[in-house]
Amino acid sequence: MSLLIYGLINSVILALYTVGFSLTYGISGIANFAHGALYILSGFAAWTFMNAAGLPFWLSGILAVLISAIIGFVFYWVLLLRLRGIPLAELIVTFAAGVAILELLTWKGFYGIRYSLPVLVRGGVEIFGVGIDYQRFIVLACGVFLVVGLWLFVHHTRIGLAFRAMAQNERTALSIGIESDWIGSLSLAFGAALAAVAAMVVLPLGVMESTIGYEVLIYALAVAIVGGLESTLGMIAGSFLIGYGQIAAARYIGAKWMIIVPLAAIVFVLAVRPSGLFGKFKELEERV
Amino acid sequence: MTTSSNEPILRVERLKKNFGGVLAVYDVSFELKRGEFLGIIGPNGSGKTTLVNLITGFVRPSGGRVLFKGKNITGKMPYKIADLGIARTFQMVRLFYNLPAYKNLIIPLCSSRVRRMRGGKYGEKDDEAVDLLDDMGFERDSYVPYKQVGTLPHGYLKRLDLARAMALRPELLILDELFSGMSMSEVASTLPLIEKFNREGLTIIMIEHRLKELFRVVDRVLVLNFGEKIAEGTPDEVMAEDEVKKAYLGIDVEIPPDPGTA
Amino acid sequence: MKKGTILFSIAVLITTLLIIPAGPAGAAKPIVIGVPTSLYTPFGRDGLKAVKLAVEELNAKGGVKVGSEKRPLKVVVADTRGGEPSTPVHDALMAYERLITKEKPDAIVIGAFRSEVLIASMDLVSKYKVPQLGTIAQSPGFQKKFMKDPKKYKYLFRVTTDALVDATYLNNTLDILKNKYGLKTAYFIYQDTLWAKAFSGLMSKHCKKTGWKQIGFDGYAAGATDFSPALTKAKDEKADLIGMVWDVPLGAGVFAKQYAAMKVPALLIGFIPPMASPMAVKTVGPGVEYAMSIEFPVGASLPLKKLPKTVDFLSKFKKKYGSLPEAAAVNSSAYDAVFILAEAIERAGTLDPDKLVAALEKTDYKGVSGRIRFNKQHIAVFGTKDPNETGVCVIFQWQKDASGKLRRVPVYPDFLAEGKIQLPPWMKK
Amino acid sequence: MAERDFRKKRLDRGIKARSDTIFAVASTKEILYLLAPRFVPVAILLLLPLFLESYWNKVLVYACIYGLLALSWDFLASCGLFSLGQSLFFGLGAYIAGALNYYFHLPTVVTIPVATLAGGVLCAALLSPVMRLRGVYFAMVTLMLPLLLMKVVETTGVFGGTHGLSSLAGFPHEMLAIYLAIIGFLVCLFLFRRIMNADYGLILRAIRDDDRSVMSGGINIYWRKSQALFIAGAAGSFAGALMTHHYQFVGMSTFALDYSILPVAAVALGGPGTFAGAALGSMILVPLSEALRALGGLRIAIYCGILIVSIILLPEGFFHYLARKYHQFERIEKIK
Repeated sequence: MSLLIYGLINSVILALYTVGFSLTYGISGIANFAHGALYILSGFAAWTFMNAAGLPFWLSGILAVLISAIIGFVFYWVLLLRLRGIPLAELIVTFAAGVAILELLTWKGFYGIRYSLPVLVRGGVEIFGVGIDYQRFIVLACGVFLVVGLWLFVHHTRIGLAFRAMAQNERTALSIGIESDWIGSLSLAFGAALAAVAAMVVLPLGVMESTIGYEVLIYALAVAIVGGLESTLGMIAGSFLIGYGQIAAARYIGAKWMIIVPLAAIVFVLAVRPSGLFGKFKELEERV
Repeated sequence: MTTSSNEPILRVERLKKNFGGVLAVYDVSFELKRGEFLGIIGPNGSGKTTLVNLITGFVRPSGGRVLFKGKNITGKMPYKIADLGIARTFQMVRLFYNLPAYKNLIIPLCSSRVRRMRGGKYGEKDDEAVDLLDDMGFERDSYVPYKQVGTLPHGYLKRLDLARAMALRPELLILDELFSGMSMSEVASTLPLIEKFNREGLTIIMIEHRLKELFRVVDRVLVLNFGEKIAEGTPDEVMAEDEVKKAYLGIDVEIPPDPGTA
Repeated sequence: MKKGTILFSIAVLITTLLIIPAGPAGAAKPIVIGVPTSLYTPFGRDGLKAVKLAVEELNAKGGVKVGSEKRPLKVVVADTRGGEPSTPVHDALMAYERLITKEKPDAIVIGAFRSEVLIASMDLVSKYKVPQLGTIAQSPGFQKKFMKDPKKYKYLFRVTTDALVDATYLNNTLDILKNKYGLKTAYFIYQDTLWAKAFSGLMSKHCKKTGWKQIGFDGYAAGATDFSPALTKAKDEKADLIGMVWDVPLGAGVFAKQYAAMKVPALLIGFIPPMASPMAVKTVGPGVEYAMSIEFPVGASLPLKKLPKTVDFLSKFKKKYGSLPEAAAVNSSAYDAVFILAEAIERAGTLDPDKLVAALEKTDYKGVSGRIRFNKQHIAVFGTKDPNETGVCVIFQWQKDASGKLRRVPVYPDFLAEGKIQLPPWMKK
Repeated sequence: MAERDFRKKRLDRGIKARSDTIFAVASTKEILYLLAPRFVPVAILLLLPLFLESYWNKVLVYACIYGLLALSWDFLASCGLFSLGQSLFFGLGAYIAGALNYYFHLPTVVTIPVATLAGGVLCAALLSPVMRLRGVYFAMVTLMLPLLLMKVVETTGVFGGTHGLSSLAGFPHEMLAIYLAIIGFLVCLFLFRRIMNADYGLILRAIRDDDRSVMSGGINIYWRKSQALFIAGAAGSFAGALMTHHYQFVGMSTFALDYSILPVAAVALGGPGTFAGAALGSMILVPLSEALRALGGLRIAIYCGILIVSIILLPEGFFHYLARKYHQFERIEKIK
């Protein structure tokens, strides 16, 4: 039972990690390798607002999300504008920017027990004999809310439709008056904001450390690759596969194998079925 | 123009391919005798290039078989198929634009097939490349073979692509719209060359929109429409069929090929 | 290299050589203490603060007497980045070597954070013959390697405890819990690094010997972020006690929070920095109550009424830096190390490494962490009996005082205890 | 307004025009023009260790090690395999050499060559399932593989686990290590350039540009790619093996990200595709990073900055810029 419940929670956490990355990639084809860095950066930003400026958590959280979005937006215009269409250069530049952020955080001494965000509601309940804290419920709710909200947003709002048009065919989108740079930078901003939202709900579960940034990136990549890089359904399936895989590995093989699961999944999926489980980019396989 | 042997060099059996539900090639079967010259025609999007890709291994079939010299080559890697002796040109030429023209031929000349056919060793590849180009009408004393591909006019590129295919010393040559984008005079000078190859025993499949030129040289024609074979026979026979007329009515215009389908 | 410009790179190389300052050469030549450590970790950061505090005190007294001349102390720092799990060891060693060759320290304190860096740096330190008083890494690999060639590695000392002593403290506490409080079932979790595994292994072995029922002994990767499998296991199989050894804040923090949230009815004991730190109440919340942790050695972050030196050190620390040290370990050792070094220098009367090592070997110093003497393996002797004989550690428990405020109460050993172990109400039988 | 009337004109120096295609070079000046760029840096690199103090010699070794990794990156990139995991090659070589020495007590003379070859083979074998991936996908696999191996070492505790293997055999003399690094680096540099200019390299480059066209030429591109992986892997493994014996230690941190990022940064700075750019880049970047050591962790952030700036603003690299200055002169002329 606890396997089921914690597998679910773990899966939702993974989905939260991924949702921003997946959104950005789905719209503009940018693999934002600074995703993990933005995630943890917003965590530290929120901490700073709380502890240096004395703001309440909810306000700091909103500010952190905004900051993350702005950084994502600026990333596009400063770093990526000249490199659009060269996926590899985009990847390297965002990755380098991410590493730079993480190393700067480390250098500034953001490490240690004191860096911890508060949970929204303390305590927990027991369900089917399994103890769960409220924060994990919030994570669950937030995960479901984000995925559903995202779907609604993309399918039923003007800007969401523009996103979809751009994702399907950039040139056509251009020709009907959707400006691709504008949408590209927005997609990055949204992705970064989602990373920050995930940080606000997931980080209170533990303490913060800049190396989490790498981990989040790995998880996001693993989920996205296993599910197929831009498909929402794939993302959900991917996070459940890896989420349950991890918990099962911890239960039956040994806890230390948890981190091996996503890494091995990435390598395995890319070697066997590069388009992922639900990927639309089938030509990756057609291609011989 | 057919030569003696009766055993088919290429046999295609009920070949199928669908791209995400869209049937590109459906149940196409045909045979090709050694030394035969086959033309494949059909309107745009009728699956001609896909058929070539299926035969040469660039696209994996969803069903059916391809036999080359009695050997099943279905789903084999393209280089394996090329190694067995099927060479092809591309509708959109795939050359290396930053290399001199003759260096483009180095690649097939380095293949294990060429080495095998030369008795286990490579020759002076550069000389051989220039010789080959000379045969294609690139005068060796001119600057043309040594110029960067990127600076050559389009007609030259097509011929260079042909030379590249011929460098492999193939037994079966597949020409995918070789003449598209060539000027009349270029076509006029290239066509005899291809006829000569065929006379010398090379089996050729030619996909073409220029029916007039095609019909002059081929032994047999295969007509595709919406991925299906709708007719097969000599040019006259084929053009007499109603379905062919229907398929071609008013569509026989040179439309530039869609990039990305090659 | 067609368009020859490697030349330029050489030019750059040479100019960078020239830019590097040639090291200070003052008149009253200070004694240079090198601190190569990972400033990334609280252990390294607070350790450095402790060292600076000690140096300040000594300098206020005019410095250290070398022969007839009084010389001030000076601290030079190199960040080895060794605490980050994925920093190349080579890079840490480069930082080490640069510190040694450029700053020419007369001695090194604190030293590496990660065991593998410590072990790899042993060759380096002995090559350059710089006496080193390590205060963080506790790997048993140190002794092993030391004993391979005691002559070569004689420059290396360790001022702090090792896992064996820490485990003895915990084992004794386990005995008390079993005999006096009737706890029976134990479950162990450790961070999957050698020293933590050795440490918790000692506890697990002890449990088996003394008749505990052990339901598990699980290693988690240092970066683990979900402990629900372990906690559920503990809960399902009704563990009375969870023993845990973990030094990386990340995992321990998640564990601490998750433990509190899942309401596992088991007493927590071990070495868990987020639970032991003075900031635990803020980080973990009220769930920290009843958690027990070891602090090694004494004085790292918890002022003990029965050891005035710890109160003294920590109040100075708090005065200078505004708060108590973050990590409940090894800070007092770093502080002591400087004094031990100073004393040895005065006794040796010279900074010659070999003579200094000989003097260090004869160290007998009563410091914050107890009485420090070195054994044959150059490790400070720690024990459980008497702070006037050996160095000591302490085990404390988070308890509510009369006003309902959570504070850390030393509970073991008896000569340091200020209170009794309390069982949580849900565990009272 | 002035800008519109004038333009910058670049002209080849006469000496280049003459010496580029005519191989019978006329004067000593022309011979010098051709040879100096090759020999002067080599000579300086070979003489440098004699004048440097021990620490900077270590830096030089480091520069050569990273240089080797950068060369190996550039070699792979030349055939279309963009790797983000040079540390895989480095770590494999390091562990093979370390394990051979630790468990079987083989001397350095054996371990380094064996590690070089076996490392190359192992790299090719490990990456061969993903050879068909290109671009971003290949980059992601190579990024993850060393991390995976690192975690496997950590989890299973093989090869000393987190503690690594220490007290390995060192080099009898410091200079030996230094010269081994320098010579390995130079050999690699010139060998790679030679390979790439030969027909063999032509095919590799062609694979990068258009693999389907190469396949239609009857070339087994996967076999060629595995050969390239072997060559690049061997160069990286050699670097790893050398480092292992130089520091007498090998641990899981040999798979660290630093060994993957720095070579890419070096190539980006120096300019890809020429090998000389990669070499130049690492010779600039590594000493620079040592000079910045006082900044601690900030250094990595600075590399990343350099990497970003050079990709965005200097896409062709520093080497091309210098080469242009050497071969061409510029003048401003009025537009008629």
